Amino acid sequence: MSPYLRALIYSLVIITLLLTVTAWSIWFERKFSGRMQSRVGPTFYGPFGLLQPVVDGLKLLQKEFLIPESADRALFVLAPPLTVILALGTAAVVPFGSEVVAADLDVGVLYILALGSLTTVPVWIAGWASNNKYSLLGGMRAVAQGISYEIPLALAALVPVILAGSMSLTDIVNYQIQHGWFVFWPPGPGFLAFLFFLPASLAEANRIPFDIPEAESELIAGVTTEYTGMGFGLLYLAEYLHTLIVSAVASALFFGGWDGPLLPGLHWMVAKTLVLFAGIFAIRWSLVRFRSDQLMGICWRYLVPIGLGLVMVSAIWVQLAKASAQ
Amino acid sequence: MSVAGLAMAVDVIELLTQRFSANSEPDGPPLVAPEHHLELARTLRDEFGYRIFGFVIASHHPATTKDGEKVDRVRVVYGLRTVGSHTRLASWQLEVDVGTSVPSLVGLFAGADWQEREQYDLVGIRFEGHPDLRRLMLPEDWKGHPLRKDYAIDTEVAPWR
Amino acid sequence: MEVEVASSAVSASREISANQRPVTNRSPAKTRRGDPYLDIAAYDPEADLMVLNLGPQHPSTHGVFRLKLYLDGELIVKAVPFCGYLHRGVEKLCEKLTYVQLVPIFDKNDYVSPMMNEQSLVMAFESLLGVEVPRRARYLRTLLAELQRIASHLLWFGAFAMDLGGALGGGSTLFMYCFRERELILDVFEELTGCRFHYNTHMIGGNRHDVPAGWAAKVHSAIDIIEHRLIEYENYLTTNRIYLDRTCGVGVVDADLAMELGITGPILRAAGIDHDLRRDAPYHAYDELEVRVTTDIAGDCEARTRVRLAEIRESVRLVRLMIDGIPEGPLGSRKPIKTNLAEKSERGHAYAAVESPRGELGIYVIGGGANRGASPYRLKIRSPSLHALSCLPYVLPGHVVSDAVAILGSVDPIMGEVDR
Amino acid sequence: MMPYFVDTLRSLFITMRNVLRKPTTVHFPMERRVRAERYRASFALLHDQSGEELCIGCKACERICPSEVITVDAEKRESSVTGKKRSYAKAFTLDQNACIYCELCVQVCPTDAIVMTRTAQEPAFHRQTLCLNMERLYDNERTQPLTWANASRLIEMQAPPAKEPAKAQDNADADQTGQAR
Repeated sequence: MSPYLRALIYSLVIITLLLTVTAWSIWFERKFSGRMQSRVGPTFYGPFGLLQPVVDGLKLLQKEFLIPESADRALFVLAPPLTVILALGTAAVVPFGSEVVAADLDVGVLYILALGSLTTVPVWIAGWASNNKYSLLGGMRAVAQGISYEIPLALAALVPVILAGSMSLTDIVNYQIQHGWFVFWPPGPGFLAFLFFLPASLAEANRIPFDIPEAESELIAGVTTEYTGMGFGLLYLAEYLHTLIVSAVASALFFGGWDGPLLPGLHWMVAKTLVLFAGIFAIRWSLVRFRSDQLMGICWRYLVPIGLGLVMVSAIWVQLAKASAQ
Repeated sequence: MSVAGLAMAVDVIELLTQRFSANSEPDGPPLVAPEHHLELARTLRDEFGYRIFGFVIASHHPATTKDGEKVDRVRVVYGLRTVGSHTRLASWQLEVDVGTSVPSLVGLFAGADWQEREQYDLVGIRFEGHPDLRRLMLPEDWKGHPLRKDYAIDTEVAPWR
Repeated sequence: MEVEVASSAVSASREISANQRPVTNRSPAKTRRGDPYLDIAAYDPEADLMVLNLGPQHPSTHGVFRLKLYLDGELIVKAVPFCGYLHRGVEKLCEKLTYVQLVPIFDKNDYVSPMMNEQSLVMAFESLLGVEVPRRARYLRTLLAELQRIASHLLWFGAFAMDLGGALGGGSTLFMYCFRERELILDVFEELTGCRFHYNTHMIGGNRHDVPAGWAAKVHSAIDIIEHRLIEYENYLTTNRIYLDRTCGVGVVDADLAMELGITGPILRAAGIDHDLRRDAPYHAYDELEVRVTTDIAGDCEARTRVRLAEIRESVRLVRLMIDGIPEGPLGSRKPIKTNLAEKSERGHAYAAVESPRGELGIYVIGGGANRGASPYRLKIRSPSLHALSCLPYVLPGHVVSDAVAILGSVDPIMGEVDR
Repeated sequence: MMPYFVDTLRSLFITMRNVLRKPTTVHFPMERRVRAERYRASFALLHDQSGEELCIGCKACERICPSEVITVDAEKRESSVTGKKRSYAKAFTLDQNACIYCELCVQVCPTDAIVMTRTAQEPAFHRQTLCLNMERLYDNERTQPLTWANASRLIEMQAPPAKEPAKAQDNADADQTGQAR
């Protein structure tokens, strides 16, 4: 089979998988958050409301896509698809099984970080093109937050990279299959790096408590204020996709990817991703949000210095491990 | 001195009647001349501890005198409150013609700002020395002052914007 | 199940509150007063400031309230509040309706604590008309007021959390919890009066609805559950580090500013002034009860939350004291309402104030109006929310937009009462 | 940094505890909560045991209604049951669009004719649907559960103090003059 055909097939499979999981994850979040809040959640469509995502999608499709008179039309239309494309693009290098990966890049982690920081651009485009003060404030906050949180995210992702000695996600997972998951071994840096990766990735994905770019209670809905219909739907979808991919990356970096007994690798990978995903939901529905200056303070005062320290500790660990092996 | 449910302290009644020569009214709190108004409020705040701003109430009293002459009077009742246990209210009223204005209390109590704006808005009494006398409740372009007695309750109003 | 846990849980909650006091400076703070009359044209001749209209259609303005903010970046330079979007002309309506008809209308003013509105109105009318209230009715009114205070503070707490945490996040979770517990009180009210919200349960000289059989037990179980769940709220939100970051030192209203503006209630008490009409000018049956007043010194959003949560606990205690000892006797001193012209007053002024959950809710009424004296000549509502909102132009400058929302939430404005 | 993680875990613990609790909401149109006995929602006009309309068209409710939603037209005609001539309501409309459910009309009714019902009106697409005419008010008597309260019960509950002897029966007899002191 030609490598191009293989990449095409895998990318189609992964995109379908991701979109399906995202759609049902919205159902799951609504049901789960409902129970967290003593509500029943969706029950109308299908058993246990399982068809709710379909209905949501249909509703958004039916709605008119309004473009405000004073908006920058081209940019306004461009922004939502761009966010989804960038979010899906990140998924290319995530290994969902030992063979299920669209493009096994040697610099996979770097690629993820690069595309992750690019997602700030369409959000800013959306905020700017809406020509709304709330959207503009939201866009400004998104940019400030995105740029700041790139650094702790990169530092946290650097720890597994140093420990495994490779930037390819497949290699990192293979290393973990041999030497144990990074959250558990080596004790300390791996687990702490995960604890830092989680808030940083939440901030990247604009989830509570870091969702200040679209804070409903302050900025109404921030960048998404002026979007209607499928434009809003795509921005919404991109946010969920981003969260899903972040949890997939975290499970590959820290939880040994497809590593697990009995079941095939893909099952383990999806299970780990979904558990992390559910954890992010639970956090979202349990916390209030930060103020923007406090958000920056946490990044620059805590996450960045401690992240640097973690990178140093893991580098020392690798050297010590080499020395003791000789 | 007769506001039911509002028993004023004896020393305040003394102050009102003796120092500020307030007239005892059959209805409502003692009537004070507008020129004593600010001084009275300052004395109450600084010497008697009436530090919490209470209320401002303007009411419109159109009447016809025995001579058949129409008078259009507005009465403004002010109230101040002491702090803490056994809190008391002190209140007094002023009476002016509709056209003239009442000295504003904003310089002494910042809270008088919105209250006086509301009374200006609804009753149409002007407050002298108020830094920002705009309508508070009704739109800027509203015609008339609704709580005047000559403003009928079913006055037609164009839909607002 | 819940009921049994409650008593032991109370002491546990106190410990949590004591241990988890925030580490930030809790000394009495001074408001850095902004200038409400700042001349923007002189301050900013280049017109560099961004003007942001927060409201009137905004999810966290608690109704329809508009704040015109002059922003330097995200920092507020000047705040100009506009109210009146919900102005319904109740005071004008009072000139037309009679004393009997006005009671249900006043439920609609402060739609979060309608019981207090009815009580203040009925009290003002009673002092104007010189009507005595039987002891049973006074007790029942006290009881209803305290239950209403719990419900009102619970709603405020949920809404405040939502301002901090958003409609799609942890804030709405607490909002739902608070509504779940508030529902218990509304159920109790429904049992008594037949309505969950606009009760019309007071009449001049007494109460209209008597206590049904088995009501006391329902009240007991409701307040037991609420007291128990308060601990959950404290663990969930008020001891959370993120919440403390958002509220400590934010929106300080100091004692001088509060008194000057006529702000009463929890905001004044959070600024360190020990002032509560229930204890200091007792009405209803409060002279037979010992009301413990909670104060705090910091005067910020956190202190206001602390004071209000303590007031819920205090109300629970008072309800527990009263619920089993409602004295026997007649419910009203006047004949039941048979016509709208039942009560008449030719002249006179009267003022009555109650301690509503938002502060001193006073009714000033001048008798001798239309309908041959059956309507008031002039009626003025001293609304605590309006006084509380007037602190915004002084407090907001120097804060960012996120804080503006938190401060607006923490002063607990009810727009129905502000605009009337 | 550490308090953030600890407090997050504590908040998570509370929300997870609530996941295990029974949801408090019910799915409204399919499931309905039981309303209290005194719950007041909509209105009904009543007949007595012999099938006679109780409303005498005295307009007491029209006069007391604070939001002026009740209009009554009275007429005198012969009763179809007893054959005696008495006054009836020719038309009785209650506009629920503006009704504030204050129960004052029930309170003042001299013949216990108007009472409230315990099921609320369904949301309607037309304002006319919420306007109750006499026919629909009499329909409600048959189809809807009625509340506990009617005028004589309310008056009995609010009985005045003992020094004035309770005259519930006298009051019920169309005391049009009111009790001005």
